[in-house]
Amino acid sequence: MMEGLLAAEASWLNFGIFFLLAVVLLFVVLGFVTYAILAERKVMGFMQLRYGPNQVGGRFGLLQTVADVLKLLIKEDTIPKLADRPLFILAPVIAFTPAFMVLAVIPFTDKFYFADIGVGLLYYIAISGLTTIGIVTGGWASNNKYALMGGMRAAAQMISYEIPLVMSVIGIILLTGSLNLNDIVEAQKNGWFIIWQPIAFIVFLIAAVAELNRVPFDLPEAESELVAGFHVEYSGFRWAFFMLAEYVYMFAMASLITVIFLGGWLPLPFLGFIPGAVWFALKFTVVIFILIWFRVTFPRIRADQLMEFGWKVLLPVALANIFLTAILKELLNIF
Amino acid sequence: MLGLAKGLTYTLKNLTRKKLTYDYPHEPLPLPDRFRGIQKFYPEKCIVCNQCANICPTDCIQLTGKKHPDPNKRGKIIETYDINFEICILCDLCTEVCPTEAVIMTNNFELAEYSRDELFKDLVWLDENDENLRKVNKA
Amino acid sequence: MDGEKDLEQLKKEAAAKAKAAALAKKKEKEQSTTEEVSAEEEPMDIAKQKAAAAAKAKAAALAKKKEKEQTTTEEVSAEEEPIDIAKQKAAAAAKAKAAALAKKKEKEQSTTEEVSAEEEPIDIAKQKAAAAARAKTAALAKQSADTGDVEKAKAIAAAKAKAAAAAKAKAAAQGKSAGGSDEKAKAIAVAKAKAAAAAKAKGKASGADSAAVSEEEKKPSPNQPVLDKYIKIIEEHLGKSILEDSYINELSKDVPTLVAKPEAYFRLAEFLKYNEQLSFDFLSELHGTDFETHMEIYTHLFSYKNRHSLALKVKVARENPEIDSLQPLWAGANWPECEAYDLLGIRFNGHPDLHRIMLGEDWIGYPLRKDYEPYDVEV
Amino acid sequence: MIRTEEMLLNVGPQHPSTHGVFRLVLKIDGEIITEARPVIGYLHRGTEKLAEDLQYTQIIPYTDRMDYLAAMTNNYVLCHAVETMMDLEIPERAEYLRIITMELGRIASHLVWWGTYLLDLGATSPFLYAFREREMIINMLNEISGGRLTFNYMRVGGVKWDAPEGWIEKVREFIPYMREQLKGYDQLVTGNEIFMNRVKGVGTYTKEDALNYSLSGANLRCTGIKWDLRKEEPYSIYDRFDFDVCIRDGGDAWARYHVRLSEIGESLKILEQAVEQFPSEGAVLGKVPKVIKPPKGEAFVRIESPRGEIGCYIASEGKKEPYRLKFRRPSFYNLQILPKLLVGQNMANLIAILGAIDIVLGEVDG
Repeated sequence: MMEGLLAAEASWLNFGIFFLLAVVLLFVVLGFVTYAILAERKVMGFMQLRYGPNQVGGRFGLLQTVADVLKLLIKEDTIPKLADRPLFILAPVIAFTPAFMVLAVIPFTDKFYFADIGVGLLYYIAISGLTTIGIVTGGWASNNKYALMGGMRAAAQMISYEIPLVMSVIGIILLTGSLNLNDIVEAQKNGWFIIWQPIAFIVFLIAAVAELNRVPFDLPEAESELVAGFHVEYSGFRWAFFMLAEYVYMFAMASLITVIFLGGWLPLPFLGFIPGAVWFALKFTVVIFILIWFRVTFPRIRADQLMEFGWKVLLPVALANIFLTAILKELLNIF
Repeated sequence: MLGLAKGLTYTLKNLTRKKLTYDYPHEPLPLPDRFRGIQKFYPEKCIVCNQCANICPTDCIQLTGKKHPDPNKRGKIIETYDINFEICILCDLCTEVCPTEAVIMTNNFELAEYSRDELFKDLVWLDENDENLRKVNKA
Repeated sequence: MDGEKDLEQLKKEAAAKAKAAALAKKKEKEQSTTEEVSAEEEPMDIAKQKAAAAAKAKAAALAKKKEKEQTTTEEVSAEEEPIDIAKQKAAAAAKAKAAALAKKKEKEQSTTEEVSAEEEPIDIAKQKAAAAARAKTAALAKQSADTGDVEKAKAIAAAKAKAAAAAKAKAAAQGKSAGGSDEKAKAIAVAKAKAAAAAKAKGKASGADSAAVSEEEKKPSPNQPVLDKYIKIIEEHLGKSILEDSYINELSKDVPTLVAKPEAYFRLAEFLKYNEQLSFDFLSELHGTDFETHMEIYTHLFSYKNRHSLALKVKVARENPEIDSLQPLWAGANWPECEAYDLLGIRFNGHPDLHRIMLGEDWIGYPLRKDYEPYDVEV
Repeated sequence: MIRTEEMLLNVGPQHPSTHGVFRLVLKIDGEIITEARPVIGYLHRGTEKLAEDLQYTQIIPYTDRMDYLAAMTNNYVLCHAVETMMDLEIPERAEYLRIITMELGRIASHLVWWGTYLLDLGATSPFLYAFREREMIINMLNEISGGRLTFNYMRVGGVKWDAPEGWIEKVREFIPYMREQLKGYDQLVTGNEIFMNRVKGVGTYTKEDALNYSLSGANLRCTGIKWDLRKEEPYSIYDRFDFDVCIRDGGDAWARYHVRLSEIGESLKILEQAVEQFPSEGAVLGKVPKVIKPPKGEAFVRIESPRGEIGCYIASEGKKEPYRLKFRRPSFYNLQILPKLLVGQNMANLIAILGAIDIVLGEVDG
């Protein structure tokens, strides 16, 4: 169905359908964010010997996040007197928009995707890089020293880790010969890339966590050091946008890992009767769980060590992986 | 890397362990008998010896006595007895010195009020505060 | 009882006056002082006509104090008991007890009430005039603490206690001269009693008048050789005139204590730190105290090499207190000196960053000084 | 040409990692600290001034509020000072109860430190694991004293309450349990590479510096100086127990971490022996005059609190109130070295260094 729509002529009807689908996806994503936050709090709680939210919405706290969001919406919107007003207002939007834009290229199943562009992977990485601007803008516009430091940390971190992130997937691109995410999934019929490219997977996972600003790479908002980092002056709805961007990115990044390393919607052998969407959801959940699990366990890395690690360890490893892949591809010629 | 993996196994193991939190406002906290909570006062036991007011480190107890109404009986009886819970630190010294156990501790500790004035508890309030009384008051 | 009452009536005027004085005093800080002293002096007061008897009683009391006061009921009453016997005077005994009981009750607001409450049973006891049974009665009476109907006697007794308190307070403040509000005859006895009390309180000081006491206390401390050694080294290098005093502080785990002369304070401290044999490399504590006649800096030093402690003290003038800073020697003296500056107003010369560390620069006055009056903008 | 300028940054008084109301005025160049000036006094309550109008028994609740994480040692230091002056005999059973409660308090205090330090470094879970064990200790102390933090348990001449029925058994059962948990802590944190990178070589100072700056407790022992007042100047009945003084050589946050963790183990050793030797009966309050009046004179005693040397100076005029009361508060002395350690470090290390000193602001500000 998607293929047909994408191939069809541009028309108002088509636009309408896509617009509608985008809105649906937005709500799906918002729904995901709602329950991802809840899941995170629940898992963290359980690992920390407590129950997590259990008051609002039954004993599982199903409506906790909804209540939180409502609270954020009706909260007083404060803008510091000495803040750079236009930028301060603009920053959350700049941060959030790319997060939603990148979802367009993710193929959730072989039938359900929004765009099938040849350079899908490149698109994802290019667009996601824009969020940094939003964060730096927010940090700068707040006219707060902690925010500024958080913003600078974010810029440094995200730029440094984008490079190993891209480098690590080059091996996969070499193997598949395509940047199209659908093609990458199709190429994993013989085995997921986590098996063929384990080094790339590890580098990608680490770089992805860093890109997401999650523990142990949560320096931009390092609570114990910078209080709240770049969003220290934000409150209410604007703050919610930063939060939303963060979790939408988590959604996107988990999807991307699923797609390029875990074989997307492809089933495990002999379990083909289970639909692709379920497989995708399962793999996706595992990735999310791992991200949360990291958050529960690890302390935060230090800023200078983070940069050192990115440039001196991850990047050379990723480069080595490219060479190794190239050599293997030439010698074994498996693909 | 090994250290990280060890840490991950530790947290994963705890995922299924018994949870330790209290369901506090819904279930009362289990407190030992000796717990020092808001005082309960027995006006009939008080002999107006003033020892509690004297020992109080923050001077939060104020009391007055009057002559015994029965002319055949000597001594005094209590007239007013106030504890100011804005400054009371629940140190237990008043119950420690009280010769007749007229003031004892309870296990109640919820003192939140909307106004500071309400923290000023008088004889009647302290007399009515008669739940969860401490059983053993002297060492 | 009659005897006492007569005495009281005669004194009525003086007592009233004294009461006013006592009240005025109360407003000041010396509340506790008044109470204290009065309690101890009260019996002596009565003993004025019999100075000799009092002295005897004192000796007995001292002897008793040397033993451990096993009876927890009332240490003071226990002390006074021998006086009772010595005097064999019922009225005096009753008073002594009243004073002792009054002392037990510390807080001032209720003093009148309290004293009277205790007085009443003693009146009864007086009538009986049995010295031995008295203590028991008093204890029992305390438990039940029934209030009095003998209003008059009560009031008088209270007034009297106050008069004595006032007298004693003044005596304490002035040092040796007796309070002016009381009769002359009393004054002498008071002064004497005070001196005796002071001696008693010191207890272990070698200058005690009774021979038995001083003999018992002369046991040398295990740290005496250490102190001697320190003094020898110090005198060898810095000369004899650097120390004002040196002794073993037996109350404080026998720590050798040196009192430096203010002008030589820094030199001595420097020597203590850098001398090979002493090398006190650790400053454990530094603080100041306001002793009303002077300020004092107390420093507790420790040598990790020799595993030995030393207390170093120096007296500073109370007006415009200034002393050399130890911060250049021990960096750890930095904040404690700031604290002493903040709370006592002692200035440390040579301190790199002397500031009011706790209260802030805009605080008025030095709270730990004994004459501190809180300054409040709002009032 | 890029123009750079130094930035003045106020860390605190309200900041998640200052452990209370503590303020640091930093001059920073980017994230590098060029100058640091601590500002304290936000929690100054004038305990020493208040004490001048209070009887000794009345001061005990105030000591609870200084180092509120290990109030038992604070209680003890005051009682010990008065007892030293009055030369009082303490009943055996009371001594044991004091030791047991103090050591439990020491473990609880170190647990809080462990949890909050990791929280400062960004790991959230250790805090909750540490509080699981601490809660058990607090419950035990609550059972014996009636308070969870402000115990007001010790009295001049002994302790207020005897141990309730079965309490000693609870302590006995707690010891092996805690040993087991300690292993878990090592598993979770000690071997963690990220953690090691955060603390190794951070906030290093030498033996000489440590002595010069009057550091004590774990902050001193981490430089290799074997000094523990429990061992070297035994007070109470510490000379009856067999335990080691934990030292490390590094002088950095990593060494301090190890000293504190192994001190938990040593405290468990003491507890084990104390519970074993605990006298089956006896008084818990010695023969003490009803009105406590130390003789005229002065005394200074010091004991080992979880944070270092806590001392109490009393100048007495022979009255029931002290003429002057002064506490040597270890956190106050330990914090002095902070500006020296911070120069040249970055913001992330600031937290690691400050946390490793282990301060309690109630104690710093008196």
